[in-house]
Amino acid sequence: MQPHEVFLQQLITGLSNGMIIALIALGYTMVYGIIELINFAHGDVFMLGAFLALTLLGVLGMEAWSPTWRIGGVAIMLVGSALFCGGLNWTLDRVAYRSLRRASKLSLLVSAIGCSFICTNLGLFWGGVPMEVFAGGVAAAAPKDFPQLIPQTNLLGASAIRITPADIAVVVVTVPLMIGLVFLVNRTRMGRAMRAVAQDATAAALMGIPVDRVIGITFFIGGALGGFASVVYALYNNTIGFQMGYRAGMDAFTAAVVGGIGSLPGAVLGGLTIGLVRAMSDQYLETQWTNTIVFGMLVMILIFRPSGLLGTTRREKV
Amino acid sequence: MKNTLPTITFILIASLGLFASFAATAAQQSESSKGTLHLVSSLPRTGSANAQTSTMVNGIKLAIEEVNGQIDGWTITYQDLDDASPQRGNWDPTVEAQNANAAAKDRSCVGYIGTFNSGAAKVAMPILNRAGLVMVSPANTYPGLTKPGTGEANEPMVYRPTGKINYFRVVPADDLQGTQAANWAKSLGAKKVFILNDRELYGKGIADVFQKRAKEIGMEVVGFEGTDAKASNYRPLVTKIKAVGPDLVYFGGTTQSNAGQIAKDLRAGGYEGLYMVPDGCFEQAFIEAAGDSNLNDKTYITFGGLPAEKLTGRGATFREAYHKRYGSDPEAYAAYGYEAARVLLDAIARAKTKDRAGVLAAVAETVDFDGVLGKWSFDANGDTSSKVMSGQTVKNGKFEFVKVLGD
Amino acid sequence: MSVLSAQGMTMRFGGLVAVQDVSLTVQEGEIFAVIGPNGAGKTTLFNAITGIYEPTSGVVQFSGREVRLGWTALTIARIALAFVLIGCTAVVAINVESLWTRVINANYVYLQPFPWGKAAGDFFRALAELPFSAGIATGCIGGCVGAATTLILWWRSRRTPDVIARSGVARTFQNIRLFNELSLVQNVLVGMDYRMKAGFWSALLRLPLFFSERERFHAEAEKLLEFVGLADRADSAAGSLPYGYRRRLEIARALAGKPKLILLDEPAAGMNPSEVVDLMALIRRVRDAGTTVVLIEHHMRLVMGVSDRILVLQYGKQIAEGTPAEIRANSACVEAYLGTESHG
Amino acid sequence: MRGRFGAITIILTCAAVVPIVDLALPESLRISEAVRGVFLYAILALGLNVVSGYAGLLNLGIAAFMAIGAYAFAILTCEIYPFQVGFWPGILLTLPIGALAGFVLGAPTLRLRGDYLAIVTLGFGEIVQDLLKNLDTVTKGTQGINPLPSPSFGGEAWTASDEYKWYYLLLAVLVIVVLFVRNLERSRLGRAWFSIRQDELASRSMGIRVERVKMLAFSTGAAIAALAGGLSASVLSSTGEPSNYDFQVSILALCIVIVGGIGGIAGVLVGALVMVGLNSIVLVKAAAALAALGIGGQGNVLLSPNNWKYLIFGLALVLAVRLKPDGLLPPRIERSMR
Repeated sequence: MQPHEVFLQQLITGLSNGMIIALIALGYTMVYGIIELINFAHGDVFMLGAFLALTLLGVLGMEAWSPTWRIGGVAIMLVGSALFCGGLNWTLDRVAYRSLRRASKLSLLVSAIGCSFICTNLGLFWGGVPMEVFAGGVAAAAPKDFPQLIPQTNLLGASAIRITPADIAVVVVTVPLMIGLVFLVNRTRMGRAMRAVAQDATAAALMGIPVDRVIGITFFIGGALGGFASVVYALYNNTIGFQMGYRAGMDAFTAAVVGGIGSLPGAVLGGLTIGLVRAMSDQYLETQWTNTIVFGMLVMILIFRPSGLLGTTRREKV
Repeated sequence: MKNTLPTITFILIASLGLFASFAATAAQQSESSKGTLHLVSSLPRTGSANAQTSTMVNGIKLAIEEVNGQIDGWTITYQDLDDASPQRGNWDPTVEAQNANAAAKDRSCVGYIGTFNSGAAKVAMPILNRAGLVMVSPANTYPGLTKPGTGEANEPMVYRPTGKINYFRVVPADDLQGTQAANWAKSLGAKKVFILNDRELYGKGIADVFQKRAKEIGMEVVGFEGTDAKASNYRPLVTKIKAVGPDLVYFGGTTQSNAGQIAKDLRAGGYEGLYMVPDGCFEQAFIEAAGDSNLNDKTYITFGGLPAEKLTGRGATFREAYHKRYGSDPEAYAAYGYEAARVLLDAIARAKTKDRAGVLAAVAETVDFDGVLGKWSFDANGDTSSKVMSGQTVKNGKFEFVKVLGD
Repeated sequence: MSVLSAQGMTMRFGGLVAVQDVSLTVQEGEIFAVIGPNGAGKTTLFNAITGIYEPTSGVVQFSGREVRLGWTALTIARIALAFVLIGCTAVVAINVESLWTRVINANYVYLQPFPWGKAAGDFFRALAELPFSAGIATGCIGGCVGAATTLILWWRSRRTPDVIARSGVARTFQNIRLFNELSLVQNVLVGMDYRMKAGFWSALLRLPLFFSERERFHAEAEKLLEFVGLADRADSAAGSLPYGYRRRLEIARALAGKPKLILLDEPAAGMNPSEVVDLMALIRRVRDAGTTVVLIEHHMRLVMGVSDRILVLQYGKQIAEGTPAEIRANSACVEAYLGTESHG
Repeated sequence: MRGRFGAITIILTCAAVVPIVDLALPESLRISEAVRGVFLYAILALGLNVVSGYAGLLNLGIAAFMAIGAYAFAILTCEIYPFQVGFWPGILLTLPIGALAGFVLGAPTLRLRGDYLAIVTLGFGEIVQDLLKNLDTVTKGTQGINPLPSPSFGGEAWTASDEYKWYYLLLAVLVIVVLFVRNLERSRLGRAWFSIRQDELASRSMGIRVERVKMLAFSTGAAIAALAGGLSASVLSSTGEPSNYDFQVSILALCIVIVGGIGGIAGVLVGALVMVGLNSIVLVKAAAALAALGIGGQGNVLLSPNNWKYLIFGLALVLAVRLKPDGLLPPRIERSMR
């Protein structure tokens, strides 16, 4: 490979990875925007979404389907995981967070951490389901192979640069979702209600907005994004495991912060930035220093822009 | 203040009470004519290593069941201790020290099977050494635990405060496996190798040995990188690997540190060369995690000992018994666990006095042991004399024995 | 002499101009009031004066001096120090493995005494032999990053509320901001904090200074609470105070730093008539004790009753300034403000 | 004013008699060794309490400072390095080293708004592990550094088996830390911490130099965490590996502080007892007891008690904050401050 080909390839890889991170980050940033909670369970909800997708795949026997049918299968998984993760996230809010609205933010955080542990454990149990896709459930904790429904062959033929259908799938799923989300938040009644609750929940309640419902719906949408992301992630990486939520969640949260937490375009920009920085650092420095580089970048960005790249400085009402 | 005191008192009493009830049940022991000899294992049972340790414990239990829990009229009891804690999800030095101390204090305990992680062994070894309790590890491969001059300047004396050897292992150390792996890589025709390691004690150690040997025998090492076991994929790294064009990628690591994902990404990224991994990946879970199509024909796995289906005699019996008992073929770790337990049981049977000192002496005298890993003895350092290493490949989603590695 | 002088104050938030070209001068010993309808920009003006906002343009001077950390030799020394320290740290950090090998591993033989002198020599030799990229270049880049960071952090803290408060300007807030979980005395003591000398070590080790100071300031705080009429509740939590008392506690907290100038933001809001009368007396007492008072207020009886001079704002612009009598006679003001107020 | 000190005294006195009671019990019922872990976590959580409880700065990377303390202690004292300063100087040096690390992280980032700081500390927690792994010439990578010295008062050096000596040493350190933290809490500085936690802008407007006060909290917390790290390494005579100081440790410390009652020393002590007790006493013994009874089969993931530990721990957290949102022993600051 020529140096410029290597660079281009890293660009493609970085963007694909960045898109997935961005999709998870959107879920974080939405929930954070509305109740200022770092939803630690988000990464684990995402993980459970991937397990559901694999279960659907196994139950419906999608591996045997023809390539065109497989696209339908992917759609089923996307919808299924999104509904499931959305519902799960909504349930977490209903059961574990709603009663703590008035308590300190830290209590809420601990509740989220608790939920994260519970979800992780559920993932472990799920991995033990005696199904063929889970390797018969013999080693519940082991990482699970996610079959390549979208092939990883090179669309550019024999070229040294590879663009695979999986890369394309990431873009095809992610970009419309992002656009749809921006539309939802900026153009619809529901979106207006969300923004109102985010700014001032008490005032919104006085204006007749059903605050708890709006928050619940935000959790649902955030979770659903995580669900979509989980399928995209699984199709791209082809491995899932019950502990994958932590790193994915951490990357995504860093992305949300880099972009400016609470800002939807910021989350996308942050995700792409992190994906690219990771790829470039892997290539031109050493892999073992990549995390350090990402962290250094985070600190530098926050020194120069304390509210993230696209975040707005919130003026305190005095 | 008024409602503080009851709260504290309640919490104190409740936690003590809970604890006491559990401890009381744990203390139940069965009676027998001559008495009880207790074995414990200390392995990480919570979290990511659970898959391997489960098969190990299966192996240990099988070994004890085979003697019906009785030797010379002594009852053999066994306890499966967890050296991981839920908040860590991995081995926890505090818990390992607790396990070791508990075993050391329990006078009926005559054997300690463990640890899984070499790091945990470093914590447990001095404690057990002072207690004179024999420790047999089914999995530690860090050379410095037993072999002078391979680790830090103070190793291994530092693990033997009494000067006596009480630590034995049934698996060959990294120095042997890494060297053999490099030799094999060369005989497979590799000229340029790219070496990865998971930056863990086991993976880094074996990758270092591989690198040293590879250079000695004239292969070109085009890259040496530490990976992040928690990463979601390694695509950027694969591009980097492809750019320098090696014929073989060696990964020092385990299934848990993402060997499967690396295999996948190598193929997805268009790398077409060979891929070699050590025995940390010699388990079906590796093939399942990687997807067989990514491994078939181009993946090589080294293993200290012979694989189950090549075993004859003792090993063949083990394979059948295991299959009958658990419904699946034993994996590498099951064999190690079984072997460790059997060494101890064998020593108990031979021991002149059925106590710690007797068992320790008997273990140290293990010679020409007819085990599932071959016929071997413990050398003066407590290492297995077995130098048999086997090479495997993957065909049609199954491991397939290729050859016995040797110099 | 003017205690406070703000000239040409403009405060813009995005497209919105909250305060436009407002100037005011407050003389020592005065009670100065700023009035205007809701949204006229009074609180914004206060915030700009006390450093919570950085005014878009305009100059604020207290006692003829602009309160803003300036370029002193110390600042420059700090930035230079950051450059050197972080630069050196960067060089050592980047090369830590090679330096360690060369200095420690090469010289230390297990359990033999360590040749410190030779190791130190090796350290400097190894540093000197570093290649340009790992040595000087890394040092310069690291140093520049460090210096830039220090500069930015310093720049942002040049005119923060604490800098202004420490120069003797105290304030209260429109939406009372007491420390609800602290007791009344503690609230006042927070206001005294910057006058205290006992630091970390005297607190940690309970040095004599800690005790003497604690005694002194506690006594003073209790006296202040007495001054505002809250002495009997000194040890209850501020959050448990009735509304009317909270304003007083805020005033006591503001006075605790012995300020030359105190800014009161709507001190009479939510008070009943008799409380307002008490408040007027309190404000006068504050002034008589030697503190200049600037207040924002809607309550006309209070404003007209205590103020020496009044500034009227409307839509962010100043429309009049003068004594209460002059303002009362100014038809524009009556129309803009007093007129509507009389209905409400 | 007296009240909370009463609570603290009761807890610490109870802790002091545990080994004596222990001696009267049969071997399998003794818990003093496990309680030692409670002490270490209590010290760590007291450090975190200064940062997150008093000053209200959410720190998700306190374990990183623990790691720094452990490795600093190890490098300064282990016989494979030339320094070998001995146990006491080594332990005392962890304090300034931890504080310095806190300063280095805090100086550029303490101005960040709450949750931005949280993610920076979370990242720092990961980075320190990476650094310790990557710089293996210095830190021995994942090998861990051993053996580490233990204190000796004239006689022979202690070993891990001298459990009662260790028990009282750790208890003594805990008492000293409690005293020092209490001294800080009830001082000008503690007042400033509480004030910025409640209303940063108001305290700033009262002339509190928020950055400096936050920095003191951050460094103090880091120093105490480093002390906990040094002590835990010394007890084990090994640093373990870098990932022994990962996010999970930080989270446990945070849960201790919040479940116990954020901002109060008594709360932290109770929190440590409950959380670590649940984790390393109740769950461990329960799993062992079930295994001894023959429960815990093969094949099915649900049957092994070990597989339930995360779930139980998580449920405990959710229930704890649900039932007691302000913690088990919420401090009443207006009384405790004096």
